[in-house]
Amino acid sequence: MNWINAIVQGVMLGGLYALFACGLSLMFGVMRTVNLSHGDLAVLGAFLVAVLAAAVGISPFFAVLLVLPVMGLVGVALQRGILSKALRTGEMSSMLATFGLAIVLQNVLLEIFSADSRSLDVGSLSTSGLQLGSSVSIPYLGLLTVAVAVALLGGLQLLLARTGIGRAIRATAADADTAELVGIDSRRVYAWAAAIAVATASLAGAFFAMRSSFSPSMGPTQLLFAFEVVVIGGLGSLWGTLVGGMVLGVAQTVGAQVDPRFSIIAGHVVFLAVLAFRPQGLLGMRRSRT
Amino acid sequence: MTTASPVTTASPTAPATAIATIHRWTPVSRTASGALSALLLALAFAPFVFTPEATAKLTTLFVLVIVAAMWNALAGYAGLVSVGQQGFIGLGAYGVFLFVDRGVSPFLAVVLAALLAGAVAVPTSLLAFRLTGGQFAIGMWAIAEFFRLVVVNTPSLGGGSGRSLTDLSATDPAVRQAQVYWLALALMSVLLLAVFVLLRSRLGASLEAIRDDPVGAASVGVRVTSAKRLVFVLAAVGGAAAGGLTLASTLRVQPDSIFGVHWSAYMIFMVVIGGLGTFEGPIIGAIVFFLVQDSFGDNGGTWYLIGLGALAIGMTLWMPHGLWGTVARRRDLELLPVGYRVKTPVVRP
Amino acid sequence: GGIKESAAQTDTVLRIGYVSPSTGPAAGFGEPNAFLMKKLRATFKDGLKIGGKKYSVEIIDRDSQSNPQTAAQVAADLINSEKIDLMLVTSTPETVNPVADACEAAKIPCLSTAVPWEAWYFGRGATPEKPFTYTYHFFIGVAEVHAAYVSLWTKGGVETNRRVGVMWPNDPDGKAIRQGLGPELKKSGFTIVDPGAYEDGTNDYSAQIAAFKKADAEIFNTFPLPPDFATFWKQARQQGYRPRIASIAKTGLLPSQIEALGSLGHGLSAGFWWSPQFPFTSTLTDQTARQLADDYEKSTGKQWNQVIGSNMALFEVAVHALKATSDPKDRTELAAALGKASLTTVAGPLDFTSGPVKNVSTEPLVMAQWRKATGGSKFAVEPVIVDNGNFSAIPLGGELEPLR
Amino acid sequence: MTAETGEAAPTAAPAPPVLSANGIHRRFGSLVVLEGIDITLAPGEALGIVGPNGAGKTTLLDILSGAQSPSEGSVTFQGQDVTRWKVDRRCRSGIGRSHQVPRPFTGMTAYENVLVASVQGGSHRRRAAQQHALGVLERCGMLGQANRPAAALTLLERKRLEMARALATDPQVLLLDEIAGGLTDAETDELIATIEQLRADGIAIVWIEHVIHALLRVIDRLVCLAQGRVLAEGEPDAVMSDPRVVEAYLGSAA
Amino acid sequence: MSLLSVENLEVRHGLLRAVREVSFAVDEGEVVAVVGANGAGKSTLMRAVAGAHQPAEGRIGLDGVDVTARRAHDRVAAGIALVPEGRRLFADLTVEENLLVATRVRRPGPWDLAAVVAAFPLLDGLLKRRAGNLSGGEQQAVAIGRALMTNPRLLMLDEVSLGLAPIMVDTLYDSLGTILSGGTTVLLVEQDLGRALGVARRVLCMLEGRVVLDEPADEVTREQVVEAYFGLSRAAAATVQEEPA
Ligand SMILES: Nc1ncnc2c1ncn2[C@@H]1O[C@H](COP(=O)(O)OP(=O)(O)OP(=O)(O)O)[C@@H](O)[C@H]1O
Ligand SMILES: Nc1ncnc2c1ncn2[C@@H]1O[C@H](COP(=O)(O)OP(=O)(O)OP(=O)(O)O)[C@@H](O)[C@H]1O
Ligand SMILES: [Mg+2]
Ligand SMILES: [Mg+2]
Repeated sequence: MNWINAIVQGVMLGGLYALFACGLSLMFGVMRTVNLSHGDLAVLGAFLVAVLAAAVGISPFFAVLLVLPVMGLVGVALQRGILSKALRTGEMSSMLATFGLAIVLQNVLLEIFSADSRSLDVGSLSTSGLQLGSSVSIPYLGLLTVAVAVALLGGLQLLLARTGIGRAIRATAADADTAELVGIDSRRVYAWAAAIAVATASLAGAFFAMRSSFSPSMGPTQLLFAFEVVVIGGLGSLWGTLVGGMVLGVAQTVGAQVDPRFSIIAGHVVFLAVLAFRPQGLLGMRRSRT
Repeated sequence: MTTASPVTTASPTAPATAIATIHRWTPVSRTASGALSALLLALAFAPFVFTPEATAKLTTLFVLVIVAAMWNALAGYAGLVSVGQQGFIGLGAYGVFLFVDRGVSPFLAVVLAALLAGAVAVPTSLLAFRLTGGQFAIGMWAIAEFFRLVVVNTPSLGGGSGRSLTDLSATDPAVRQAQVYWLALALMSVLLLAVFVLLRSRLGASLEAIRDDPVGAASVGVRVTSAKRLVFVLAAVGGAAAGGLTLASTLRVQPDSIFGVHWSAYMIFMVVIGGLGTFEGPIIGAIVFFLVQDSFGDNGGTWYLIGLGALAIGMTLWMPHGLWGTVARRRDLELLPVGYRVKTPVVRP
Repeated sequence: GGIKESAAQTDTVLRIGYVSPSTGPAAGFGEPNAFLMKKLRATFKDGLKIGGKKYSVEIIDRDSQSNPQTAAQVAADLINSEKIDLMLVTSTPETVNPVADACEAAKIPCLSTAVPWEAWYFGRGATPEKPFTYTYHFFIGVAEVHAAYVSLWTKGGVETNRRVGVMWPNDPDGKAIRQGLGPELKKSGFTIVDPGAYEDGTNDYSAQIAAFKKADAEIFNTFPLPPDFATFWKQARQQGYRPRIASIAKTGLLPSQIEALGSLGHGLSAGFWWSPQFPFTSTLTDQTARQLADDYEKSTGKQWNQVIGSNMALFEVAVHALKATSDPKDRTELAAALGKASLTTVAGPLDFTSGPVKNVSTEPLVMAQWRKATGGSKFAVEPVIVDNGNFSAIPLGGELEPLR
Repeated sequence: MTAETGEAAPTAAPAPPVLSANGIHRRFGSLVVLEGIDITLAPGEALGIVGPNGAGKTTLLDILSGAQSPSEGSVTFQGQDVTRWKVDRRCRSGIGRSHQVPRPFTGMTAYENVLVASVQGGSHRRRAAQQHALGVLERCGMLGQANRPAAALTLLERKRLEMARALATDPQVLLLDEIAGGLTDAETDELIATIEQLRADGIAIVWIEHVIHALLRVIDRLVCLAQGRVLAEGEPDAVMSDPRVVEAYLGSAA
Repeated sequence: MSLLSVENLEVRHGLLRAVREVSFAVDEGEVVAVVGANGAGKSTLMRAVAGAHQPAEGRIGLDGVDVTARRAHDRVAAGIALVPEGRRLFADLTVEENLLVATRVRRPGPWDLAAVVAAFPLLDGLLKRRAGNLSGGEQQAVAIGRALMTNPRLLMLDEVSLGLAPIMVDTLYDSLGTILSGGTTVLLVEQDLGRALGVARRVLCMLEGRVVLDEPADEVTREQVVEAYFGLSRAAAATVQEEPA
């Protein structure tokens, strides 16, 4: 029975991980940009939500809706100001630049908000759930997270695979110059993708803040999980990212069920196992020619 | 294409010597490399001249140079960008205990631990090489985390609390400091030499080829995987040595920090500052980083870190080839040449 | 010539190095630093008279960034470049242990606090047979925690089944506690429900919660990092685990940490090694605990926290020892003086001669329960001392209230 | 196999083939790209391969060079079964190839590109290898570009570089994939001269080419692939005049 | 008035002046063949006109409107399309997606998926394939189709017949006829002089980045063009030495 609960909780946690990884998957998997500041952008989003909610005295959920567009603009700024330039000199530059940004963000937040960890109070929502029998209980917040994750990732997946905009994004990611030559405004496409990525990051940050708590130093810890999720799921497939999130989440909770100290290590082991047996990721496809 | 016509009928090698010659060493580079060797030699006497505090600082610098040079060999030449080298740094540090606990002298233990980490790198590569590009980079991070958690769950290594290297706290501080310094100097020199030799060897150019296009490289006969593995192992050994030295000078390791991803950050930072894919770059980058850290690193705090981050961003955006890379490009300069230049006699029509 | 020794200091300036985490995860502990530095520098402005000689005092404070490697680095720098005569270091093993190690190795006297002494002592590989010569430490230890818990859980007036669910992480504190406190609590007749050590930063605690529910542990105890506790506590509530008493350590220390939990924070009990109610006075500023706290709240606008007390005491002991020497710059003499120190600080009586082991003195500990702040206060929560079983000198503020 | 095998070209001497592909099949999932290809190459022989786009020529070359492994069938080199050998090993043992889509090492100069090949693929020691690389560069008319970063080369220069790199590994068998496309007549003449020179050095050649007039000036024997099968094989003119070849491949060029 | 006008154009790659002092004009519906040996600057010229490469000097006009400052995608919208040297397909997209992605600019015109497939029958079975897996010639066909999908007024083809089987080249030039009849203007790089002179109304011969010959196709002889090449190969000897190391 506890095992069932472990799996249920794992799925819930997986939803959150998937949400975290969503923006990363878009940038890393689709646009081939390694954004090491992803985690800290999420934290930034959480802080904005917290501040707004406190200042205006509205529920965090409304605050989130207001913050998303703002973070979208942050994403555009990030793309225009840093990534576009860095990308020209290759993956590594974008890694370093975003890493620099990560440090700056962390410490600016620390300067402003101190190191205290705080959380978004959504009242009973974060503490109530569906009791199934004695040991299985499904948290409402978890359900909500999973629902949002599925909707978001599913939506983006369809957008990428089916729509013209999606094609344009993938084309630009593959070869921006040539994309221009077939009439795509690569800058706008990149800006959009970055906006989506960063906005979803802050969304994840907000959910994380509701579920547990957040502090300026939290970013990197979650970043690695997010990356693992993307790789487990398979580069460039957002469905994969969703699956990857679930896999990692369940791995951690089930691992903890065996022995609490295995929780995180179990996650890494699963990740490494995927590397060993399916390097292209669960839903990723292998390329032969290029 | 007239240059071709006169020789198309001759045998390949003979006329080539006639029409062109290959240059690697230039007068500049000869003096430079001479000067460097001299400097290293001179540094050996530092403990007799400088105070322990100075040598302590230099030791830190050497460690930085080592990790930077290793990361550069890995990323800049073999194209293996990794954010997981801290994994080997950590193994190097903790490996020391494995030997010390068996009665080996701490200093020898540092060397052995480095080699041990190299051995671990071999199986690791089997797994890691299944990934490429950003995936490899992050994969290595996860692997490093895995190493960390293994250590954390090994009580004999002090678990999460870390461990102190008590064997050294007995010796007189000044003496110990000097010994650590010499070890650091020696290891740095050896490792730098190793990289230099590697890059000038027949493998050097092949590595760059692999970085640019593995498939193409294989199709001209390059043993791609084994070449990559060689560098990977070297980088592991180097990183581990740095870890061991860190332990020897701070006398205490704690998993979260010795396995901390900030190491990777520093490596990337130093290499990019100095100039990726150049032999000189990482050394310069390390010195810059060291100076920055030393000047306002002490009163540390948020602003120093913010400055560091901002600098990292600025460099990548406005000086992507790094300090050395930029200079070298301007003047086509190579102090320690690892490339080739062809000189053709000028024939004006 | 032979290897060069550090240039000895002959001048009349006493350099005191002070290392604490002002940034990074543990930065909360560093919050009072600015206030303390200002206060102390003012106190020392006319220097100290020692052995008939006048010394000016210079405090050089450094940030460990909550990172052991950085801590070790700044320590080396303070020792080598700043030529400090005495090292003071505080808050969390990550910061204190490496600094202490560096001092022991460099033969620099070092005094530290705000780390359970076992984590400091055994964590650094000392044994009663092989103690330290230059590093000294005062803080609570397992014994104090144990006594306080037993007293609160039995005499606190809340009936329980004496089953204690524990969440002790796999980190220095957690380890010290698991080895020390676990057996002790058993001896005192409590059943320990220990699902096992967990990694800091774990995001899901269903396994532990399930175990606690299964065993119906009415008492809960943990030594977590703040974010981890928030995750756990919310999940526990959501999955229907409600102990009658929840005593937390390491996280319940600072008001901000409790505020972060919102209403879920009310009713948690935690050990306090200092509070304005402590009936003691600072030997440096002659302020009572209450005055010190008010002073802090006035000048920073922030709510008082216990670190103020222990860090103030840190300097009190330092000055006491310095004054006890004939030549404060003689490292061996200063170290010895620390070992002999015995005085009553703002944090209470400290005595290094009668500590549980050499190099260590313990200090008083009482239990308080976090409550929603009452009308007057401009802060969200406030701790109310609900058990003084072991130090009746410290006045009670109220009765322990059960969580359900 | 097609009827043409009977009248194998006169140049296909009784000498044992240096390279041969036996019953090669290649599938990508459901897609069949090569369907039972048998090809032999006599020492010093020059074999041309033509065929419509997508016939499977490059795939066949990949299989001969080891870049791809066949779904069925085997490859023999100098009497040894090399089917399981990876591309680099085959290269070192004497099978050089050029890529239809050039793959220069963009971070290096043209010379360093060739040097890698001559050091790794070739049999020379250091100095010799360096000189050898120079000689090859020159042969391919790239000496002037020696110090240019490969990234800065034009498409044709890149193709020359491909060939130079293949040569630098001093192969016994040279596999070429579309190297004459887009050459001016003068440049074509140079290329032919170079290849004649190689033949004189006794190197056996497999050359895929759509620029037929160039191809016909060199080869002894011609194979025409279509839809993964050998459509026609034998004496070049005979193949060129084969109605099926005209219909499937040549069109008005016939 | 001429559709495309290039005035005193100079394009650099770093220090190297790949195109210098180039001026010419192309009228609506005209077919101009650009010839010149390897390295002459043909591709660079085309890329500059397409907006993929910013010129250092000079002016590019479309219908008299100065488009020099406009970005490539903008010029596509205005009706300039380039089939780049070396195909440059989006490897991970399917053939169909590669074609459809070019319809973002929504220029009205005869070319759509059906029309392109009709023009290149071999694409028929390949629409769902990953473009990166196609054969060289197949990719070439897709690249041309992709450019057509933008319904350009000025179509630039850089070494189009490269890697195409003779019979494919036939079909290509047939469909070129279709394109022309649709009033599209074509600028093409073609090394096969026979073909070039066959379709082109005018021939531009480039040499070391300069236009050294600009004549109506029916007025130049093969010999004159080859002569122009010779000019290059002599000069080449010199440039070889000038190469900055
Ligand atoms: N990795 C792959 N996955 C799927 N199909 C492939 C793959 N590689 C090749 N093909 C298909 O196999 C067929 C043959 O490809 P190949 O490159 O051998 O043709 P080719 O004869 O070289 O044509 P061209 O003359 O145009 O170069 C093509 O239809 C191509 O689409
Ligand atoms: N990216 C680049 N960087 C530096 N130089 C370049 C670059 N691309 C081309 N060049 C140089 O510019 C000159 C013109 O190149 P371009 O490709 O335009 O010639 P081309 O006429 O197209 O040659 P080809 O017929 O081989 O395609 C050549 O000398 C070439 O080496
Ligand atoms: Mg082909
Ligand atoms: Mg061109």
